[in-house]
Amino acid sequence: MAILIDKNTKVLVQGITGRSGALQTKVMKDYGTKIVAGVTPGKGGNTVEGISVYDFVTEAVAEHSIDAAISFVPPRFSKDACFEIIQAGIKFLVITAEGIPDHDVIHILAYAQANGCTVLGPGTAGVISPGKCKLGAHPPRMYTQGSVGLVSKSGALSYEIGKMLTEAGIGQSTVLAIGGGPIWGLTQKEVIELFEQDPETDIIVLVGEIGGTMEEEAAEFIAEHVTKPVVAMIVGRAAPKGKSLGHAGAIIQGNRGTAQAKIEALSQAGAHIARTPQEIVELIKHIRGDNK
Amino acid sequence: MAILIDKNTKVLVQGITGRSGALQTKVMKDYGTKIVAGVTPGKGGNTVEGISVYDFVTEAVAEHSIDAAISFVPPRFSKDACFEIIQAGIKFLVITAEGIPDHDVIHILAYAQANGCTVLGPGTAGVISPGKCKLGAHPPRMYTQGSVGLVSKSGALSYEIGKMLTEAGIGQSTVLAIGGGPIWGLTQKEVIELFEQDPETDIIVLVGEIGGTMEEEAAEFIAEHVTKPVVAMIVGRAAPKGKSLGHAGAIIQGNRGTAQAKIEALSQAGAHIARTPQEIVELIKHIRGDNK
Amino acid sequence: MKLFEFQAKRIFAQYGLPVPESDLLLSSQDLPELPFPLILKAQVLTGGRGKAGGIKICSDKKELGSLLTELFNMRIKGEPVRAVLAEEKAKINQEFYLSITLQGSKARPLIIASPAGGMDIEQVAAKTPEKIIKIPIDPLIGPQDYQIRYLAKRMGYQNKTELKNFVANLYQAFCELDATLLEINPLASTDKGLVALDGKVTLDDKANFRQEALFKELLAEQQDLPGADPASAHMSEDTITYVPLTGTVGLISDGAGTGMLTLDLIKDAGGEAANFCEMGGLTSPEIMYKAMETVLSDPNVKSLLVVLIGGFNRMDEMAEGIVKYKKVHGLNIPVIVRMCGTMEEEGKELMAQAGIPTYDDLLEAVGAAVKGAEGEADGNSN
Amino acid sequence: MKLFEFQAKRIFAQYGLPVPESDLLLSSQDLPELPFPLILKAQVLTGGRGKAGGIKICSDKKELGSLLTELFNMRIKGEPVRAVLAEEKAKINQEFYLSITLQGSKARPLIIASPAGGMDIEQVAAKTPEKIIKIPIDPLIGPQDYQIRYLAKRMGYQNKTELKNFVANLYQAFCELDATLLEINPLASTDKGLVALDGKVTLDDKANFRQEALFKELLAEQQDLPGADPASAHMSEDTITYVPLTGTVGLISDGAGTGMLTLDLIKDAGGEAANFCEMGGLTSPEIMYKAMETVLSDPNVKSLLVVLIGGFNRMDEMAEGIVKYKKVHGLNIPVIVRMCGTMEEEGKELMAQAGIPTYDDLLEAVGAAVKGAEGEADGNSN
Repeated sequence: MAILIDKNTKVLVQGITGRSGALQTKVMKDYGTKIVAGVTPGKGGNTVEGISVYDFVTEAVAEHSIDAAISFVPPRFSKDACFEIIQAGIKFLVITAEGIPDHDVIHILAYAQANGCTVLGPGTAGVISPGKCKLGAHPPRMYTQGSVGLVSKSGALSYEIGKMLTEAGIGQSTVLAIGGGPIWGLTQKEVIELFEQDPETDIIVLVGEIGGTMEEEAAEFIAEHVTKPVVAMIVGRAAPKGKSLGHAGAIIQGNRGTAQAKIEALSQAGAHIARTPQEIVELIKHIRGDNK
Repeated sequence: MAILIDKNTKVLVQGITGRSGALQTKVMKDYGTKIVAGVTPGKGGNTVEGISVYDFVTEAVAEHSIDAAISFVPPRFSKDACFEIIQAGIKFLVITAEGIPDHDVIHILAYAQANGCTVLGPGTAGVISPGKCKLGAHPPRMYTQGSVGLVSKSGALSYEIGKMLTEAGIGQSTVLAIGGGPIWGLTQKEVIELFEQDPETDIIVLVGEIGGTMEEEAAEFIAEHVTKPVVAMIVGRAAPKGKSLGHAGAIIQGNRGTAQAKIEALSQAGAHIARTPQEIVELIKHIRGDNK
Repeated sequence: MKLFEFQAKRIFAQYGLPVPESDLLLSSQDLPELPFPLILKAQVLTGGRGKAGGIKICSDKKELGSLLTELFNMRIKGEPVRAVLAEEKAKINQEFYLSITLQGSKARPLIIASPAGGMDIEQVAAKTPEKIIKIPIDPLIGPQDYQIRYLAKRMGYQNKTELKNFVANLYQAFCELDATLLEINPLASTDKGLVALDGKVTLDDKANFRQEALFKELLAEQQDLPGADPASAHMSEDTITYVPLTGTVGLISDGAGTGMLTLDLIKDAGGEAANFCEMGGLTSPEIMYKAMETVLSDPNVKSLLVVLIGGFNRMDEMAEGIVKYKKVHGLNIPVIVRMCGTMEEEGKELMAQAGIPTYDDLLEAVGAAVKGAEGEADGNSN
Repeated sequence: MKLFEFQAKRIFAQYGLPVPESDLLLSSQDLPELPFPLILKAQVLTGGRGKAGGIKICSDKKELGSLLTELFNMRIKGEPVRAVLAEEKAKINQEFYLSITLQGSKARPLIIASPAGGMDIEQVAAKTPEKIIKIPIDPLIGPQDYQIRYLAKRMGYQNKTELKNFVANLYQAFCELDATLLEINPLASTDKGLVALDGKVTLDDKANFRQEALFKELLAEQQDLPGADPASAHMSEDTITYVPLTGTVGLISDGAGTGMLTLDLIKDAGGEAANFCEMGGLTSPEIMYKAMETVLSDPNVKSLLVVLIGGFNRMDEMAEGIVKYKKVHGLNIPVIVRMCGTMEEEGKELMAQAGIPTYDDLLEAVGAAVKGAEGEADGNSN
């Protein structure tokens, strides 16, 4: 299987009757994701795209075997909703909501960890293993099956790079956006670890951003544990220092956190550094010897 | 290795400078238990029986590799002390204190479970794998190495039966008392599961007591999952109904919980029923064919 | 510690849980301040009060005296009626059952609820288990909103916000009071919302060190009621469990399990125990001494069997307690001491010095004690 | 939301954390009620105030006017001084550092403390990291006693009970207020015990839905100070991030990452962005419309680049917002829209109907926008 999900992953959609939840459910289902149940409180007994809707996760779990859940619940209800997923024993949870209070996020993540549940997000666009399964918003046409593993913080950026790779004929094993932060379930480092162990991945692409120290932590891990080639790009080279550009993770902090610091750390860790998406494509081709 | 502990288990003693902690530390050490560190707040820098004492578990963990801890901390401090053990990442914890408030016990056990720490107790006499290691109060001379796995609630009863087995020339793989309850970390069922999987155990002895439903739950498990011969004895046949004899677990509850109900459940599950310790010895000999 | 209904309801009210207006009556002459009709409820600690006739409806002042007299003369499962709670009559739309307890083998608080509350809840559980809703709570995070919404759905109660606050308050009380049981049966749905029509509360004696003021106050209040049993006047500060029985062999053990085993063996040997006295697994000379005082103060005890097998418990300390008792009180009946385990040699030497023989084998000791009680003493009786 | 020191200290006091007596002065003419000597502290939201000279000691009334005038005329890291806190002078035995923050990559609250608090804490951290104590807290159980005892040992503070209560209260405030940072530097040890001599508090705007009353009150109070910036007068209710920059290419994106990538590509193409405007990953026609209003109200913007790549975000909705803006305001400069992803066909059709061309390739779109800003528009400018 690909990392985290595969063709046979049975999925529950939480908040399936909402506008976004319903649309994304259709796209995921059309893509081949095995969505077996949906949950929206008060909407039990309905169906969405032919999928049974339940009032409670426990009710869905009683009727279906479920491997993973994706939550489209609004931020103010996220904590309760995620606890419901975790307490129902589901072991992989994708949280799409942005704007969940930080204190709720740390409780969700601590409780997930205590119960052996892997969390992608919050604020994540999700994960796609092209040709197999997608859990989230990744637009299907931007991806094609292959062996490049791609991880970024930002969802849009993972679409952007996926699109360029696909247009250049470079397929992907799995593409993940871990979310905008400032607090994460799966981190870049952990996803790279999954890619390193994944037999379907031969090259790892890390798309980082200025702010925070996650790329530096990933670099440390790469230096010590990663044998596969890593191509890394840091966006925000042109960003003015000291300005917060979007998510709170993107605040430049001291020396660490700058584009320069991250690029240096990754370069020293042995990653191939790309300045632009085009350079990612070129470096992958170079690594593969396509240009020789 | 035996279940839970073996010759190489490195042990921390929490509350090592107290009267009971110090005495038991000496007995355990003399028995061959590898006690590598002790903790008593404010006593850091001292030694007990040649063992270094630290103020904090984290300080001990920083200096030593530690597999298991035994806590001699008084009940009112148990919760904090156990959280300290669990947060230090120690994965097996024996809690000897009796009289810890129930709410503290459920917090300790929930937090241990969340962190992958196995708890024996509270109110346990501990565990001994004769000839290898002992963590707790089991008097060494009452045991001898062999292949009978023995589990009881009560500590004294586990000594009593161990003594009779030893006097009859029947050795033990491991002897555990899970504690008087009313709330337990490891349950009889879970210990039986460990014995079933333990290559060093060939006969399982379950010593139960009236009250609660733990023996019935063990019986269900035995019926479905246990292939090794089980010899079971329930004490309290002569106890008057409706009287609380000692720990709260020993309150006769409806039909379940009586000696008769437990004996029937275990008998139907295929266990050999002994009425007295002598009968345990005889049944074991019979199962082994010693009497043939 | 179990609380009376009136105590439980006062605590409920303190936690924002609605209860009916009520007056506590301490004798059949007491007059309630509340207007009639009233429900008169016998205050006892045992359950099954309703079925035993301990609840009366009193429609006017005329019947009050005779009803109160009847209630105060009643014994419910052997327990005298200590007070009567006179309560306004609620207009009930539906009776629910709601409780929070601790689930031992799962080590979790458990919320139990039912849309079919009332006196027959045990039959409901036995015959229609689908009407019993059990919700295990993770103590690390407490009850979650979704769990209460689920409870509301299964109970068929519409006002989720009210139920949520009710359960949240009940759970807070459960935690803050170190309760092991909070039970409301029936929990009435009325036009004014949920009302706790009854209340059972059990508090954890083991938490006395941090609940001292509260526990003391509640216990004192129980003692101040007419007909108090002085023996229960204070929280036990040691680990001794003492249960009087009907035979002649006094029994002291340092573990409940061994104690029960010994009871079985005494019976098998044709004897009968006069009591069950268990000292706990980590005891002291003082507790040993006190246990002997307790057991030997019973004139029915014709021989004393002390079953000691030391793990945490030290035999030298046990011997110290026994020897001290002998010095202070002397020993007038056969005393059979089985002693082995931690510090056994030291203990046995102290016993030998004091002229008290010891046994090693449990069956032998039991045999000696049973014989001793029959007058064929081979223990010492100096 | 960041709080001023005087707001932070009021909150500390509400949580039982001792702070010095103080008066808030709103102009250089204000007189404190407290007796001299006093510490005068410039109230700004930025750090590094002490090193910038924003704290003065005022020994008597004579110097007060000139010191206040100096402080009120000061700018600290570009920020005007909005008020001055006049505070009693504490007798300090030792200065500690204490804070609670959220550790993003570990997803844990983190207590940071040091026995070497004060203005040089950053140097302490850099040069003597062993003097910085970091204690991660499990949010499921909060700080434990042993952790505070460890803190006390490492800080060298004797009164463990006081420290324990202090940290417990601080942690309670941290949780109840949805704080992301509570910092006390210095935390003074005085003869009367611990006193918070400074206070930095950052609250989580994302928690506004449950902290509305508090956040509103704190914000209003900040606005009522002299020299308020009206732009910060209300909590943002949408997900738009808008940062004005110095170039000429207006930029709107539906993701921070893509926005920053586009900034880089604009620079690589020889242009410069006039702003950074990011709408978040799940937006709406209204937000798209508002983003255009915001960016196009800047007269420096010579061309507008809208970079959209829809995941959760729907291109039909984005087109709706853009088209509506065109209908209401018209488009007077080149507007380059790169649109792809979810509901792309529907979106592109709406755009085509409105006569606004769309791009698929990001580099092409960036090139067009940079050229457009230089006057070589190939976007539309109707």
